[in-house]
Amino acid sequence: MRYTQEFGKILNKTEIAKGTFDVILHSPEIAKIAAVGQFVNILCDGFTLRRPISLCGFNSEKGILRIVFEVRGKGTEWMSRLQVGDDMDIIGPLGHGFGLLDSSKKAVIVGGGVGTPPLLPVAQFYRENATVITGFRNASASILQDDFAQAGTNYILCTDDGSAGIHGLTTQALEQYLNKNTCDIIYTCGPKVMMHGVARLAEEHKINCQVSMEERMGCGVGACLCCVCPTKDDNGNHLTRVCLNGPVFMSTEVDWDA
Amino acid sequence: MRYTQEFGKILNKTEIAKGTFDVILHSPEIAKIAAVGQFVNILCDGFTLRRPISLCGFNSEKGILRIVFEVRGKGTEWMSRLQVGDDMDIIGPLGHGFGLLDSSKKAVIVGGGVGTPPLLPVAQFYRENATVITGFRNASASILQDDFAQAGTNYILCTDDGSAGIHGLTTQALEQYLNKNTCDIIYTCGPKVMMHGVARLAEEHKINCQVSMEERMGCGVGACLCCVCPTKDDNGNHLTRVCLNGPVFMSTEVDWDA
Amino acid sequence: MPDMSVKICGVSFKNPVIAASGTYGYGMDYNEFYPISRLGGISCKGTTLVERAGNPAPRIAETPCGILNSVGLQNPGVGRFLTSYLPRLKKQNIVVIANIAGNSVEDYCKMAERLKESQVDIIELNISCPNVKQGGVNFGILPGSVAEVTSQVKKHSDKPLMVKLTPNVTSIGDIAKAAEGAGADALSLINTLTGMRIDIKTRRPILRNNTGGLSGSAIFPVALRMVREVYKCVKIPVVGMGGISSWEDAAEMMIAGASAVQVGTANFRDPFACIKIIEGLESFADSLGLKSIAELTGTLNEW
Amino acid sequence: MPDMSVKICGVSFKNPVIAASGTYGYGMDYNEFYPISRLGGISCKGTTLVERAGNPAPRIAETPCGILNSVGLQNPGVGRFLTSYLPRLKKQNIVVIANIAGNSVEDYCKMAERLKESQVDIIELNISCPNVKQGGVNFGILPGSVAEVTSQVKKHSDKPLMVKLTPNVTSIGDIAKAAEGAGADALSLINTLTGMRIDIKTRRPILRNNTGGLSGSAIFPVALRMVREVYKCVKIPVVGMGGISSWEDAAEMMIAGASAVQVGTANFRDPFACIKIIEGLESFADSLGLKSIAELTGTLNEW
Ligand SMILES: Cc1cc2nc3c(=O)[nH]c(=O)nc-3n(C[C@H](O)[C@H](O)[C@H](O)COP(=O)(O)OP(=O)(O)OC[C@H]3O[C@@H](n4cnc5c(N)ncnc54)[C@H](O)[C@@H]3O)c2cc1C
Ligand SMILES: Cc1cc2nc3c(=O)[nH]c(=O)nc-3n(C[C@H](O)[C@H](O)[C@H](O)COP(=O)(O)OP(=O)(O)OC[C@H]3O[C@@H](n4cnc5c(N)ncnc54)[C@H](O)[C@@H]3O)c2cc1C
Ligand SMILES: Cc1cc2nc3c(=O)[nH]c(=O)nc-3n(C[C@H](O)[C@H](O)[C@H](O)COP(=O)(O)O)c2cc1C
Ligand SMILES: Cc1cc2nc3c(=O)[nH]c(=O)nc-3n(C[C@H](O)[C@H](O)[C@H](O)COP(=O)(O)O)c2cc1C
Ligand code: FES
Ligand code: FES
Repeated sequence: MRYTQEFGKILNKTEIAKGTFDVILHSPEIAKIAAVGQFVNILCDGFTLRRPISLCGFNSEKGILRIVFEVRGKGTEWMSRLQVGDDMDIIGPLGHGFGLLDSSKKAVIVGGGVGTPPLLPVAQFYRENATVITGFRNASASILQDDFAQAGTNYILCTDDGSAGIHGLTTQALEQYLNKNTCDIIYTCGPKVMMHGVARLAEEHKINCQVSMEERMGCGVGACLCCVCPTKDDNGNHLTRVCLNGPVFMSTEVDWDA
Repeated sequence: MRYTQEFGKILNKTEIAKGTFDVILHSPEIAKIAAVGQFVNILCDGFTLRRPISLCGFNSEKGILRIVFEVRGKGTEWMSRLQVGDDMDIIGPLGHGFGLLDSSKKAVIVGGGVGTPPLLPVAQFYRENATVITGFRNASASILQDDFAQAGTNYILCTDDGSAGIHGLTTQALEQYLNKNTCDIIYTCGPKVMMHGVARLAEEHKINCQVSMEERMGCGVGACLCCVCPTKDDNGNHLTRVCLNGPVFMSTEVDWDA
Repeated sequence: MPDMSVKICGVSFKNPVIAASGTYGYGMDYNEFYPISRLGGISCKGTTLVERAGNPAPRIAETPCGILNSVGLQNPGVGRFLTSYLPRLKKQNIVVIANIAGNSVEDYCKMAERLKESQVDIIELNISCPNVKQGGVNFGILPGSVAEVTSQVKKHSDKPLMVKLTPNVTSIGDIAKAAEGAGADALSLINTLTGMRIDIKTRRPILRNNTGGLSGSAIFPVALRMVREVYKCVKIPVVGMGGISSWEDAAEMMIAGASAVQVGTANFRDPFACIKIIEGLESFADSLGLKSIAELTGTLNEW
Repeated sequence: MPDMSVKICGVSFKNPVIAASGTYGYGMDYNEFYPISRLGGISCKGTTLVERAGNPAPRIAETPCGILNSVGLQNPGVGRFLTSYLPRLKKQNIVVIANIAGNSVEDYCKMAERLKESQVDIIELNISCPNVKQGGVNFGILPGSVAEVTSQVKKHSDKPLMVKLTPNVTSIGDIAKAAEGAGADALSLINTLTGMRIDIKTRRPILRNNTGGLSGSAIFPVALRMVREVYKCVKIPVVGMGGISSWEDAAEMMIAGASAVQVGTANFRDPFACIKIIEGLESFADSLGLKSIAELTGTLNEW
């Protein structure tokens, strides 16, 4: 049994930026077998579909999961109203997460907005060998910078309006970085245009790149074929399930132009 | 504007019998114009239709309403989970309530189960001139007896299993009462078979009788014609709206055999 | 602020929100919540030549995100409609749509005659009521009979004619084209989808009529698709309804092709639903910088 | 405890709860939650002669109490179904229904030929998929074409044939009778109702395919009514589906006339939905003192 349905009790909840919540759940069964880059599917009262949210952290010994989500619509709004002590009905761990090299390798991690949370465990794995480039609308929307610092990473903050860190896009920062440095692998999660830009740069510099894709989901476990993403390989083009075969893909697998 | 929509804050909530709740709401606009025998229509989260619940009491000066309801299905179950401090979205006051004579007249009041609450204000009006006969499944299901006592009424409790008061039906108690006493008016609310029985006895004894009918409702204000009850008058048979023309009808108006 | 008025077959509505037939009576009940003159219009309870008692209760059952009703056209008949209800309603300064039903083409024509020179602004031909045995929905399911009743009523009427379509058909587009071809001035849709609920304790249908019409947000996606389909195959204006309960729903409906919307079941949950929808549409149009709400109609950009 | 098994066109099911086609893949995904051998059966994802890519994403949108999907029959083709998926599934000791779709009568017949002598227990003829351009639902909307494809497939098949009906028709009874007359051994219904949702910010349909099929509890009352209607006009067994999400819904469906039920969308919300429905039905049958769950079928007492 690879999947578990569990009522995760909320142990802690913090609004880390306006409309963005950092939640710690007691969810021992899922935490036991979770892997970096996987996600859980959360039941919201009154809705037919669960909401997929990435794991921003997990501790199998303590039996806890950490998720960070932004209120985008009615489901996440409902989630944001839950309180410490309430249960979240979740299923997980879902999907195929990030592949990790040896932690002595150099990794560059590029996150955009609320795509950043699943990258934190990756950064925590590579620690001082990780360079983390994250981008947000503005200073007050930026999240997880303390976590990246604590993990000992080299981190670069970008904002669209220059209100904190570098005034500009993560892809620009990445380009500058790659012009002066090299690395063994790139990880990215965020808006599709950003990830596409990162993928292009990775390809130019011949660096392996893993991207975490988003798609609207039905079952979350591979059964309904609702969540496909266009991919390609030697056998041609495919529509591949994000929930089962992803969310993490090699950037070269994704058919960005489809 | 005869109707108001109001968020009534719950000031107090007591489980007065297993699954039966006594709730006090701060609802000044509705309380201001409420009349005995009227009801409110309560919004339950996640449901299309509001739930009609009778006023068990109101105080226009204090701006409060009292309702007593039993958990019957999913909507009342939801209502039962609300806590002191929560708001109830209610519309009211709805319907055409009980007609009251001079309070020096003799009234007999017959309530069955959770049909009893709307009769309390009637009893409080007639006080020592009221004889209240109420019936419940058993002792632990019986409600409002203290209120009837406090109102100074002569009250008779019946239970189906004899675990409190008289072992038997309210209609039997009423029959015995009417064989020895007389009264100016009878009021009744409860299961339809019981009300029909009361109506028959009233007719035999040539006493005016008011009955409070129940029917599944849509709008609650007379617009949709969903809540009809078969009635008759000199012009023939009709299907009459319970929400607007009722819930209180003269027992002789109701076409009991339809 | 944007111009909220819309014009449908020559009739001006203050705004595109109309109370749906059968859910709003003859208007005066909701006038006890707010002045109904704030609405774009009201479609009155389906009215027949002679008084009808309707079906026995229970007439309503709740379903997931919806309701079933089997009222079955209880109404006082066109005579009392004209003498008691219409004058009171017209005093409220509101566009009045008379929703008419019948058992035969002749009935419909006689109804139309009776409404001639009345204060009614538009006739809505209800050939789609699922809750009456004879006539009603039967006219609405075949293009031929839709055309027949539409063209006959047209001949006997001096009012703009809006034909109300049932969703219980294989091809709503064919029905719409038949009504348009026969002279309909506008179309309104959808009426209810036929459904059922059962009480598992008694093993009886909850509705005394066994089946009833499904309305409410559950049917919104079906209504939206049908409005779009009809909009694409006729030139006359389309009034969209079915499950609209928020201004966002109303906006979707207009973007799909509706010139105006009707709101029914949502009134039961929130008696102020129509008012909130009008206000929401107004700020939405404003935020888009539209001069007129009518600019929204049919602006869907299909993939 | 009551006997939970049911027999449909000669095939025995452990219990009357079947996972609905397209929502449960080829079974192995949910086998990661619980042993799928606990189910009565599984109807596999709609399968075609050759592999199909399906429609582009987004393929799913949420609606009030339901969802729209426009997957469009993505599947590996009957060849890989037979070599890789079916053997793995059959190892789970479960009744397997092959849901087949095609662009032409010939396609359907070839599919049936390919499934001959396979381990498939029943063929479910999907003539009701709304998400493919050619074929698919077109076969399902006219009694004539339903009869044609049914009788042809019957000739090319050695399996019991269950015909799956679309609800997007004027008279489901006529379609059901056509299928029965042409030799169908059982009927299953309903497939999805065609619907649409629009993103009002972009003014584009949410689904990349513009429209999709509505499923989930929103459609339950329509499904129940249609199952009842069909049950009353055919003699072959009816498998009911559409919005079943609790054992109470399943019980309503059986009381209305279904010999078994399929559960689709409910699995998304609660992966254990089927298991809970089986357990709920069992205690319900027990509380009624039934010897067999099959005694529930068709016991509705209409008014
Ligand atoms: C694998 C994966 C991991 C994710 N991880 C995170 C995370 O860690 N933090 C976070 O804030 N967000 C994350 N998201 C996005 C998150 O799932 C959506 O923001 C959320 O589903 C929106 O739901 P809603 O009810 O608030 O929005 P609504 O727009 O009301 O939702 C309507 C429907 O669309 C779906 N939907 C809407 N937006 C998205 C989207 N961007 N992706 C997928 N489905 C969507 C909803 O799930 C729902 O079914 C992730 C998405 C995926 C696919
Ligand atoms: C005028 C009036 C006054 C009432 N006063 C009281 C009261 O003071 N206290 C009290 O406990 N109950 C009262 N009732 C009954 C109460 O409305 C129902 O018990 C309640 O609606 C059940 O809702 P539910 O969601 O729990 O049940 P469900 O069975 O889940 O409800 C499904 C639908 O059926 C309707 N329904 C179910 N039972 C009834 C019923 N008996 N009458 C009307 N509609 C029903 C519900 O409103 C809902 O629309 C009154 C009913 C009416 C008509
Ligand atoms: C209780 C009720 C009564 C109705 N009566 C009529 C009617 O008399 N004539 C008519 O054309 N439609 C009638 N309808 C259908 C509505 O006008 C509308 O088409 C349908 O309910 C869908 O819209 P909604 O989901 O906004 O309610 C009735 C609907 C309800 C709920
Ligand atoms: C994502 C999805 C895919 C589906 N694919 C198929 C299919 O391939 N073949 C088919 O016959 N029905 C298909 N259906 C329809 C279901 O089998 C079922 O008829 C419908 O969803 C109603 O049941 P439900 O409300 O329980 O989901 C699909 C439904 C969904 C939601
Ligand atoms: S969401 Fe069902 S296959 Fe991915
Ligand atoms: S509930 Fe609408 S008329 Fe009574």
